[in-house]
Amino acid sequence: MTKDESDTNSDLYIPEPLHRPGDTPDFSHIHVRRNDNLEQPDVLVDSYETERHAGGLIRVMDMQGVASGPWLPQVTPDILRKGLRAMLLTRLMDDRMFAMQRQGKLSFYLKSRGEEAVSVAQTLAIRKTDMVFPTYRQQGVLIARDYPMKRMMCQCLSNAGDSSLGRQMPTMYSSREYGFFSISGNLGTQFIQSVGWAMASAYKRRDDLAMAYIGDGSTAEGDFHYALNFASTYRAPVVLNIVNNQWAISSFQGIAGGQSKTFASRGLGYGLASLRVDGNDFLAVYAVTRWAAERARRGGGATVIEHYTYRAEGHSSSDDPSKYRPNEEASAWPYGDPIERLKQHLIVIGEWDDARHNALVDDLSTYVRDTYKEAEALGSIAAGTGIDPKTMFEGVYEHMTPTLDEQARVSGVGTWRE
Amino acid sequence: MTKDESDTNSDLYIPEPLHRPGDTPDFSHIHVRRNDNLEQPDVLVDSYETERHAGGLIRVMDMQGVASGPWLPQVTPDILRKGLRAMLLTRLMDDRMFAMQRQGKLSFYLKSRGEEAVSVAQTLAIRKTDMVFPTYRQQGVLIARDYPMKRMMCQCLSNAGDSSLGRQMPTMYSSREYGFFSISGNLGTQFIQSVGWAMASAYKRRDDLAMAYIGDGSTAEGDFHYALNFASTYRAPVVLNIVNNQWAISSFQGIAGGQSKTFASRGLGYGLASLRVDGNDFLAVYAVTRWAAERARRGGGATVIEHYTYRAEGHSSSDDPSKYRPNEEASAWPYGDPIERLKQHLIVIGEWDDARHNALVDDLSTYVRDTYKEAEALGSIAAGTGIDPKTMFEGVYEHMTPTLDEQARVSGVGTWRE
Amino acid sequence: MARMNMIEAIRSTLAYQLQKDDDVLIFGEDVGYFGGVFRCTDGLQETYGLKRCFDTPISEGGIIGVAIGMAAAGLRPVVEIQFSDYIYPAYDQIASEAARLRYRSNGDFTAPLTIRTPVGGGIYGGETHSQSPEALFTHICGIKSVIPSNPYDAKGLLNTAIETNDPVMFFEPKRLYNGPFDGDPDKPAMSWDSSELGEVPDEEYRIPLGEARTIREGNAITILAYGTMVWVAEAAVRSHGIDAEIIDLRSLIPLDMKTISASVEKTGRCVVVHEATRTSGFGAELAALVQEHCFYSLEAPVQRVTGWDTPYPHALEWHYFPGQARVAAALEQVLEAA
Amino acid sequence: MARMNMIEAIRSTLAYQLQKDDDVLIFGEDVGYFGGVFRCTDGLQETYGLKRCFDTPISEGGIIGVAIGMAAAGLRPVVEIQFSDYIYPAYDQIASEAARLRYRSNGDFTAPLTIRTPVGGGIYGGETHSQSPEALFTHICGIKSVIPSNPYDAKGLLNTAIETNDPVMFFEPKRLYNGPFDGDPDKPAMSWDSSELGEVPDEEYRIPLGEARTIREGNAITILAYGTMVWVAEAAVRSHGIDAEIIDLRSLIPLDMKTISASVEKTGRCVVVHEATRTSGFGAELAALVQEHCFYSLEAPVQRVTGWDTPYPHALEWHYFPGQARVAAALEQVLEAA
Ligand SMILES: Cc1ncc(C[n+]2csc(CCOP(=O)(O)OP(=O)(O)O)c2C)c(N)n1
Ligand SMILES: Cc1ncc(C[n+]2csc(CCOP(=O)(O)OP(=O)(O)O)c2C)c(N)n1
Ligand SMILES: [Mg+2]
Ligand SMILES: [Mg+2]
Repeated sequence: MTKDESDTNSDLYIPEPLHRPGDTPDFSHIHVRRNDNLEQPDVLVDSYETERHAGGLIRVMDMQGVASGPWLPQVTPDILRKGLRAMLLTRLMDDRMFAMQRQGKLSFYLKSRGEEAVSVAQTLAIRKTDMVFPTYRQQGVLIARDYPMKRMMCQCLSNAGDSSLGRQMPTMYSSREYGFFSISGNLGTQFIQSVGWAMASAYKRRDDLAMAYIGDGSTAEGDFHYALNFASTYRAPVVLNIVNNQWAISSFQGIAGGQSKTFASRGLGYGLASLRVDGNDFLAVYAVTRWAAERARRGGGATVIEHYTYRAEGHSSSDDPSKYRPNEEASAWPYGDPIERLKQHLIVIGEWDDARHNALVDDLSTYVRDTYKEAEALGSIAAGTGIDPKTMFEGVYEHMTPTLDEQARVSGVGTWRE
Repeated sequence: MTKDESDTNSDLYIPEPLHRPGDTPDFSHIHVRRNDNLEQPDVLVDSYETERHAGGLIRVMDMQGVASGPWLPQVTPDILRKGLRAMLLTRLMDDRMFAMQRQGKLSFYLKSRGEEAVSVAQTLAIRKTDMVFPTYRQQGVLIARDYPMKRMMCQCLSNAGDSSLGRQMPTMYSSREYGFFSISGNLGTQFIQSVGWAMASAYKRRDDLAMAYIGDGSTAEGDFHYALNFASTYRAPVVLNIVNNQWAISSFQGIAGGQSKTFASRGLGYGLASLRVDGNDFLAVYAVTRWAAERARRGGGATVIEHYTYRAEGHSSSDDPSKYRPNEEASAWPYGDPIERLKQHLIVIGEWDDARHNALVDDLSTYVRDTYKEAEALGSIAAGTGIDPKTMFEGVYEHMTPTLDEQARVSGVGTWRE
Repeated sequence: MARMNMIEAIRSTLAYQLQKDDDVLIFGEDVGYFGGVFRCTDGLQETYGLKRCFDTPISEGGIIGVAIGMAAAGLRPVVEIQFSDYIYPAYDQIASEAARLRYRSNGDFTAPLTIRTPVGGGIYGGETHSQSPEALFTHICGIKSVIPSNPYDAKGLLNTAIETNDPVMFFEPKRLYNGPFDGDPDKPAMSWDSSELGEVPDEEYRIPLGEARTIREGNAITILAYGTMVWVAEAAVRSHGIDAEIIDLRSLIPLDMKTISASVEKTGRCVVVHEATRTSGFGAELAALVQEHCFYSLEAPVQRVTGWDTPYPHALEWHYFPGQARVAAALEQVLEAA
Repeated sequence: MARMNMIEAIRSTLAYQLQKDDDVLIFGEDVGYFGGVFRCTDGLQETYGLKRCFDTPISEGGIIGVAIGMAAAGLRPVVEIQFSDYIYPAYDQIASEAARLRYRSNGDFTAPLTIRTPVGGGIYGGETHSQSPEALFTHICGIKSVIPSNPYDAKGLLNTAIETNDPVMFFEPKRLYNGPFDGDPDKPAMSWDSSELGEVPDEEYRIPLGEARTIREGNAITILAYGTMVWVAEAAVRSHGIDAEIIDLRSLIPLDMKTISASVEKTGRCVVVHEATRTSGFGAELAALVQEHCFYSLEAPVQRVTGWDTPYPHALEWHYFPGQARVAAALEQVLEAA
């Protein structure tokens, strides 16, 4: 049945990214506009009226830091400064921990450079009682919620200060107290779980919502579909965030996104309000999050938000991005850096200046360095974790089982029997 | 954190169908129009231009059998009569087999009443070399392709004439020769497999496409998402059909569909051309299928088609629909019956009449009855299948394994060793 | 004291749990208005309301994912997977998530959910309505696996499962729903009225997970079985007049190794019976454990009587099903071995 | 004859298959331009073109689903699941579809596909980069399971796997990619240059599935192992001067029961070693089979040395990993038993 080439249009198509190593990054097809003339609709609007918001790009700040437009949020300079501080702290901690990983103190590390606005602005726009279902790139949530940094570092060091007893890889935090769901190494799984949490919240007639994250690449998992579908069916109070940072390890977003226009537009087919936002624009992320949270709390159900951003560094400490994309791609990204842009905005509105900024960076650097020292004093994979091997057998079930007790005995760590 | 009821909008929402037993079915909210003014776009149109087609309803025939509009297909009366015959044969076989199930000759049966136009019109609109990935409700495909009915019946009887050796439940046909992929009892799985088949076809530069089916309820499985996503990414030559027959056993389509407008609109978010068609309108189904098939063959990639129809009987021989929906709902369905409508159309265009129709029905009834007798003569679950127990151990792998050989020996059916 | 079939025992237990605890929610495919394809939730929506017992999309992964989120939030979901053959799309959520949430978060989050699902063949369901996938769950630490063989145990075990703070797989042998089944498909169906174990007290009781039930005492040989096979073994033993001790495991994880060891040490012989495919079935673990624990008491190798290593066939299902004849043959072989 | 590490052996085999057969396609997450997170497909896209080796969405179910469709259409897909810990979303497609397509259609459709996936711990990967899920596949009839322990076997087995007309799980012990590993994480890493089994002939050869390799002959005890544990067992035996026969199974399904039985009948003692969680692991099947086949030769119970019934922990991974000391202790215990 195979025909001559001339006879058929049939051929297997494999999409490819714009740039590969050796290419000069060129994003000139992206027209950076102040905003796409996207009005801010009523929070209870029919989902189908968000179609233009799903296809366009909601922005508040221009590249000079001037904020305007229908999505300009009501937010005090104090909150913006808190956001700036949390973003800086996230980046400084990332840098420190990555360096420590290179020195062998940690087995692994994973940065969020370039994406700090997503986690930080969103956290400041919701309540502390809202439960976040993060991926491994939302460390900014914990920092914005003032989670003790030392505990984060101890988790990464897998040492005696790790409240999860070194059971998980570095960066896989968990804190019910801080509304931060235990991170799973399996991509996507938490997206549908967040819907269950939200349904429970609604069932209990609480006002708390769930805030879920997924990467552009991970939207291809079944859990993404389950989440959008169940959220739609049961009108769950959840915000479903897609962080489109253009890359999934070495795969560009077109591998998961295919021929679709935007990831946000996926939400429309499920009858969910869907917004696409400049993820490097702190104010815009803040604004859309407020909108989605209010919609959810007022019974309007779930919103899908695509954060259009760029993963400015390698996937993780195990990755070498120069193998699959030009090193210059990050700096060529037309939507700039979220920290620089918020700093610029604060300066433009007269609430910040370079001197204060530099002083803050110095302060935070010292804080990160000192905190790291304190954390490392409690042990590390390299120097010995100080974690009691007996704990390995605990917590598989609520109560110790005879089988595990016997295995612990064989392993030499003792028994729980009296 | 639980608040007073007055204080919150939060509550768990559970969707419910329009009618339950005891209700009088009322579909007056459905406005049956001749057509939704949906033009027939060029087959290579950008998928986003099918938005209105995904939200509307493509129709060709009105309820009096008069055909018109931009989707009016070029199709000879001979083909229409062939379609009418295949639909009738499908229905008559269904009725016969269901009755035989009730008599205990078959362990199970599953009818397609009300949905015959979907499988039959689509089959006539594609080529024999196109591979169909059916659900259990596309028996019309085999019939429209002139698969020997006796073989179908033998499959259902699990007897010596069953080419799959009684391994599968009744109605789970398989025929590579007739381009009919082995049906899986696991819902949804074949949807993504069809994309793989289509990719293989494209890779081999064949012109054959894949034709996949899924029920409205089953769209909630991950495989649905995988299929749309991979089809989009690799522009696979596949037609992805959603048969929205309003019910999934006892669950109405709103359980899988949630707040979304249409199932077809799901396709848009993936960048796939998406059409919604009156599934009881033979001509319309034929027309959209031609369009999608041509699009696929010309390199335009996949199309999602929602067939808007109604499951006119119970889910299967194991079901009792009067437990969850009014018995009168089927006859109240505003889009009528596909066989009646095509018959009417043929009469309107002067190519058919009642006498010929009745003669045909008589003929086909006799044929079905006689064929069934022939088939039953080869055995049945009730009377003994005549299937050699030794075959149970064969075909798990290409070659017999020592383990299975040993198990066969223990079971008493013998061994393959010399 | 009421005579109940297993469906009624399960349904009344679910009703009790709904009644007792607002945090118990029941959901799954067709479980709401319709009451489930096996009727186990019949009437619960009507009595307890739309929000307590409702239908879900056909999305096993979604069902379990949502249940995990709810459970972590403090609810106690009891979900139904319509046939265990359809649980695989949810396998990741069960094995990677529900089973490990407590461990990986050091108890910060837990997943107290119960997954009810019918198992086993004998209803001409073919390869996709007959499977017994328990071994795929016993290999996953962090989850418990329970399988009752009668209405009395079903109630006691289900109450415990729902109240347990760990995720529990609750396998329901569908061939036992309406009556005990001795493996002979040609005999008229029995009802639970005929069995003592069909007597289900009205008051609520719990059976701890990890305690086997000795169905029948004996000295010549120990039979380890669960679910439908308990009744097949019982009939084989009865009709062949074998002095066998039959242990109904009831709970596979945790496993009552004490009762098993004591019996095998007494009898010196052991046969394991299950319906699932043989290779890497739970029978393998049982055989391994028995020879580890009781090697010096064993007078013959532990034998397994199981489904074959083929998909569950439709027409030949009684050739696949490990019936009385096969059980008896194995017993005799092991009894004769020296 | 080239010295190769296991990555190179795999890559060169894939290259050969691409070269030889137009119907072979390779795909998976990050396998295209980048060449795979473990570099097993490095350079293949460049050499054989975009269509022969390409990236997929992060959708393990989609990857296998597509592969089944392609295989049924006549191609011979070789897919990579980045870590075996991530194979669960594809479990339904593997267990319900790939494994049963031939059977249910009576050979009308088949699914000749190969699923490559790294297994095992020892790289501080924590619970989601360390698992050994082979037992979840050995329980599924219709699919074969293969696991090489060295570059030579990797090539021979992978050639056979790809050319086999049944679906094959090809498990790659990631700890062995770059060199043999004896279980001691404190020793400097070894390279395959140091091992005879790192010698990989240039010509193409096939190793039949179902033939074990006796790594070391001995008379006192039989060790059944596969993957990384072959090397750990070997080191334990060497350092403790034990006269053990070590059998590297290489293929779990089909299993070389002949070689196993012959050895255990000779030695009278048997220890089974694997890295996976103990309960219902493949060791259970091995122990069950050995006592079934060799009961009267056995002088002591078959013992299992395995990962514990906990998730694979990050910080304590060397407490989880069944190292030399544990293997040696079990060997001594079994040798002393009478
Ligand atoms: C189920 C599953 N499959 C594969 C992986 C391996 N993996 C880890 S991160 C990653 C890329 C994720 O990309 P994306 O979702 O875009 O998130 P990002 O890293 O960009 O934040 C992959 C493939 C995994 N962790 N889980
Ligand atoms: C994975 C899986 N889950 C559940 C079932 C049980 N089941 C069989 S048919 C059916 C309803 C399917 O409804 P729909 O997809 O709308 O198809 P229809 O029957 O209406 O044609 C269900 C739930 C199954 N076969 N497979
Ligand atoms: Mg990404
Ligand atoms: Mg339906």
